[in-house]
Amino acid sequence: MNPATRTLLLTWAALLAVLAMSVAVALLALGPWSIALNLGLALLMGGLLVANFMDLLSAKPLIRVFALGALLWVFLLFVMLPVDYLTR
Amino acid sequence: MAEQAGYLDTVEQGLALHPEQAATSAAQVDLLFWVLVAVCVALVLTLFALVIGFSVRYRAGSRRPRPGAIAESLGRRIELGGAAGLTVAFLALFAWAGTLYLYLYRDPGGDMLTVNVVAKQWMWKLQHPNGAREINTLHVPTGQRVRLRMTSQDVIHSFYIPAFRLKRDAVPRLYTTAWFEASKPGEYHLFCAEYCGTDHSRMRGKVVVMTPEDYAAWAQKNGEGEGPAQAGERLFTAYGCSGCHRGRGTVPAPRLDGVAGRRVALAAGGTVLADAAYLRDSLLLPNKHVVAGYEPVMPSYQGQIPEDEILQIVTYLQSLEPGDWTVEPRR
Amino acid sequence: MSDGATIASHFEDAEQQREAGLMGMWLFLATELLLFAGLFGGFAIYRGLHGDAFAAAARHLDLPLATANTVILLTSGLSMALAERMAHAGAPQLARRWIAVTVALGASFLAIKGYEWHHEYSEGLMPLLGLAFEYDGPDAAQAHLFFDFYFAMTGLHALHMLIGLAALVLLWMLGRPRAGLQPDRYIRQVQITGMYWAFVDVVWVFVFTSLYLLRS
Amino acid sequence: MSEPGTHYLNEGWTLRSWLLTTDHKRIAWMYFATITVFFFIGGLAALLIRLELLTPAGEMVESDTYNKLFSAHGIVMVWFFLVPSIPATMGNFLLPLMLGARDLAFPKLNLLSWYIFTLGGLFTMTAVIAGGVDTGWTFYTPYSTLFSNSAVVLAASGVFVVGFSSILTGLNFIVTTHKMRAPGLTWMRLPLFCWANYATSLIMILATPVLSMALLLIVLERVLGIGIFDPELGGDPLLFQHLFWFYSHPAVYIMILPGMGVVSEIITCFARRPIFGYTGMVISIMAIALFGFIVWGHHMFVAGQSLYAGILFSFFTFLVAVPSAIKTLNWTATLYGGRIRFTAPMIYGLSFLGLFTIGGLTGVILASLAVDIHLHDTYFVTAHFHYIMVGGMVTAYLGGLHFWWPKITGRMYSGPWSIVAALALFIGFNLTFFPQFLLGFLGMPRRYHAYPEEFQLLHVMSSLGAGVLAVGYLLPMVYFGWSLWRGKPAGDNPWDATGLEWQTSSPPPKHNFVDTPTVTTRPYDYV
Repeated sequence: MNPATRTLLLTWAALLAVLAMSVAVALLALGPWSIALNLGLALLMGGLLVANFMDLLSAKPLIRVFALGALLWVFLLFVMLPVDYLTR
Repeated sequence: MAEQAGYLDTVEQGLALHPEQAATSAAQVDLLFWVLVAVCVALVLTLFALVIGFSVRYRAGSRRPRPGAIAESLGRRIELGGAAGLTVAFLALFAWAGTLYLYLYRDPGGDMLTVNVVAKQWMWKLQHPNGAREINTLHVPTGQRVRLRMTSQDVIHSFYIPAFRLKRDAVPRLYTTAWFEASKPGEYHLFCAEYCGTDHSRMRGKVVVMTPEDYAAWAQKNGEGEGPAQAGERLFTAYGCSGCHRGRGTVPAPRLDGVAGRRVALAAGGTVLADAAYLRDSLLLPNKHVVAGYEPVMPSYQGQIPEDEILQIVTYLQSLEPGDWTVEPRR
Repeated sequence: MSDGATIASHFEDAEQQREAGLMGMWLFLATELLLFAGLFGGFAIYRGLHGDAFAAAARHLDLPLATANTVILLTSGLSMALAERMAHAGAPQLARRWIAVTVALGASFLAIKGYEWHHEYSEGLMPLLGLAFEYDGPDAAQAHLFFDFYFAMTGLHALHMLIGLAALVLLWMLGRPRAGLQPDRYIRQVQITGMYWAFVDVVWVFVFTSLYLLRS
Repeated sequence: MSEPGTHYLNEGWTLRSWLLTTDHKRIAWMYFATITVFFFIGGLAALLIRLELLTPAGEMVESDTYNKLFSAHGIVMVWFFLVPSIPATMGNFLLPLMLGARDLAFPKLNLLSWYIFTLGGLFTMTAVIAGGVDTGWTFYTPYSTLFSNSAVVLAASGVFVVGFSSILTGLNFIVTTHKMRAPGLTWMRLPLFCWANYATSLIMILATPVLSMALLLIVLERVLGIGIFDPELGGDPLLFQHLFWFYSHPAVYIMILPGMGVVSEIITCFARRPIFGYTGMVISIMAIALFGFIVWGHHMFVAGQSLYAGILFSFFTFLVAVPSAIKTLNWTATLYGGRIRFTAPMIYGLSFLGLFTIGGLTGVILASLAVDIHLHDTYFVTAHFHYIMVGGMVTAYLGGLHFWWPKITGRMYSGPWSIVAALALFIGFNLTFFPQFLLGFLGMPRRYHAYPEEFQLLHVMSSLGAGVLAVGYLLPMVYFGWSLWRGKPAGDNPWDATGLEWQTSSPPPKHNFVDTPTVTTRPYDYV
């Protein structure tokens, strides 16, 4: 099998495995731990999709900078927005 | 329209170049304001002087010799120096403004005259601790700290007394507080400062600052016998709260005397401070913070109690000391 | 530009044009990301304010069906990535076949999603258009908020799916064997659509996690 | 390819050759025409507002009408004039020219942006005709969702739609700047106008979608009945304000950064000096774009936001003032040792410098938390942001128009009249808005249709100033019109300016350059 195709299949398998873990974590109901783990696993799945199905890993550096930049802006929103609610 | 009797209470006031200072906070805010203005004027004048000076000196027709370009290293030093100087100046101003903001906006606690304020389109409904009710007019004494506890029953409004340099939004679902100490008897404007619909510009009234003696006489005359705390106690029974929380009802419920102002342990783990917002949430969203050891069985009173009555119940609960209730509720 | 030249007249060469297209798509997806970030930010705040109510409401959703749907969508991500690979490898007809698979998977995702919505509708859990909201748990008002987010998030995601499916069907039609097919242009189109499709997958992963999995 | 004497304007005369054009220069003209219409619609609303405020009792129009007037003024001016003003017109026209490119990277997308813009405008105009909208341009919940009886859905949809136009423009500009630069045109040789539009574009694509989402939720709440901002359900009214200002504060920089770019070009050209501290200017442009995103909470100091969030947002606000101040310093230092010519563009440029500084420094006063308690939602705020938006942005817009008019049309306009117009703008503006600082400090709240009598004198002064200001806006329409018809040919480079756009003919040929230019020097190579 072509190595590129193999990467894709492996990514897919990894995605399904992470999905299974994520659902298991949710069903185990670990309280706040579940939330943290589920969010972490979702980030992992999103990362796998972006890296391999959107070809970010093989993209030019500038594109990677853009992707990171977009993430940084989401981060700005998600950090600054709760400041009000957590200290209100 | 009978309810709008106090509508458009207005204050006659001539043109002034400086707003009245009628509360202790006013002078503090003004000092900072004028220092800021002085800094800004100095910077603007410097800039204008430079621009005009250069414009005249180096106008196209002038024969004055032109200096060479400013060396890049010197230019950078000018920029960095300017940036550093401004940053330091700005941070100093920030520190001053921030400290004063916390002082003015943080509830100082202690014994204060607490006035409940409910905003609605387009009027201010106020109630004093002795029960006196007012619409669009607020009577307060000098020399005593007054706390406003505000909410809104429809849209966002903003309670603004320019002479006190005081403004705070009244927000539906939230309790906001503001405090002041009036210092100069007289009548002052009360405005709604947050746009709230058709008659926003007519949602204004006045604040009447009186000497303590005059205020006492006024309060005596206008008190309705039943203050918000007493009204809250009556409502507490009328809405059936006391059945579970105070009597020996069929359902276990936490006792509430002295709960206000303390930290409450929650069924979900952790604690929460039983402030006004918590007490209000407990009424409307009873399952948001279930108290440790109890079941989430209390029904929500959402939409069934008007905002001013909720405030009265909250005032009542806050007036209780531990042990005020002699009958134990069922555990 | 219709005279058969594959390079638009304002570009210097094909490389420049390809990179410009890719960069444009990434920027567009950055915009899309921020669009969803607004919605997720709101959800996160309310999840914090009304945690128990939201968790209880989440348990009213159909987790097995949604998990199956997630598997379908992730698989469609794979088939689309394979389509891209085939297009790059100079096999547009194979690419077309994988695109067809992707369309089928995407359509079944939407069908299942539609069934789920219908189920919620018949349970009285659809607080839209003045329908009665019949929720049997505690904190019905906050559950109402949860279902508001549920329909806003899944609805907006489904809309993106529809746009993606339309683009895929168009690609499938464009790619049919004929004289005028421009291979490098077709590769660009497949690649850009593939990125969009994978992005819709990413969004779903977060929709799924936020709505279905945060149940305790 | 093109005959001598042909250029983008006379390539075709049919309506079709305009409406289906993908030439960035023609699309810029289409934007010019559309936003000028919107500017005068917004200006008409402003005129009625100022007339109404001549008397304190609010006798001229009903309060509902007044509320709809200031809402229309805000919505039209912000989204249909200020946001697109410089980028969509001069940016569209000049960016490819300055980069030495034949067009933007995505010409069809560029045309699509204009159609989307016009569609959004039609929505909003329909809202105005269908009874108007009375929420203010801020659409605060729960007033906009649960209480307003006006055409909120149409107006919010219009703004939602128009957002995509600015997103697509931003995307196009970023890709063009990255991919279409002429040989030798490195990043540190880019004119500051390009940098400013680049930074603006970043803000457009990163902030606009968040506003789109907030508005979409309002529309969904009104149409479908979902209740995300409904306090009765436990919704938080402040959440909307957070999402709204996450866009709308950076949007202030969408509106001012391009103006800074224009002024940098003008001041260097007429002072005959290279810009002072080019690197510092670039850094401060990018710093403003980044820090602009983390100061939004300063619109909410009295709104019930947590005090500590307020402190944090105030801190960043003070910091974001520093790069703006550096820019002012650098423009001033650029004048040092120059050979300054006082043409109309230069007068606009210097007016910008003064008015923007006043606007910026009053912003620092408003960022000072304790003082903002008093000044928030008063005319002080109104005056402050008009100094930035009108004194800054509109002045820069007109300055840029006067600067590049010869390039765009190939013709000159009347020198003396243009100087009169520029001075009328500066004087009229200050007469209109300076009294409003006093009004605000005295306690006059914004958005008041009727007001206590003691404020009348200052309101009358402000309204009279608006008359002078109107002259400053109308005069250019006259002599620009005259210039199109009878103006003297301008020549390729009437100001003797640097920059690639001045190296091609005026007006430029369809593909901008006969031969792709090569760049070998830093920008602003004057003297």
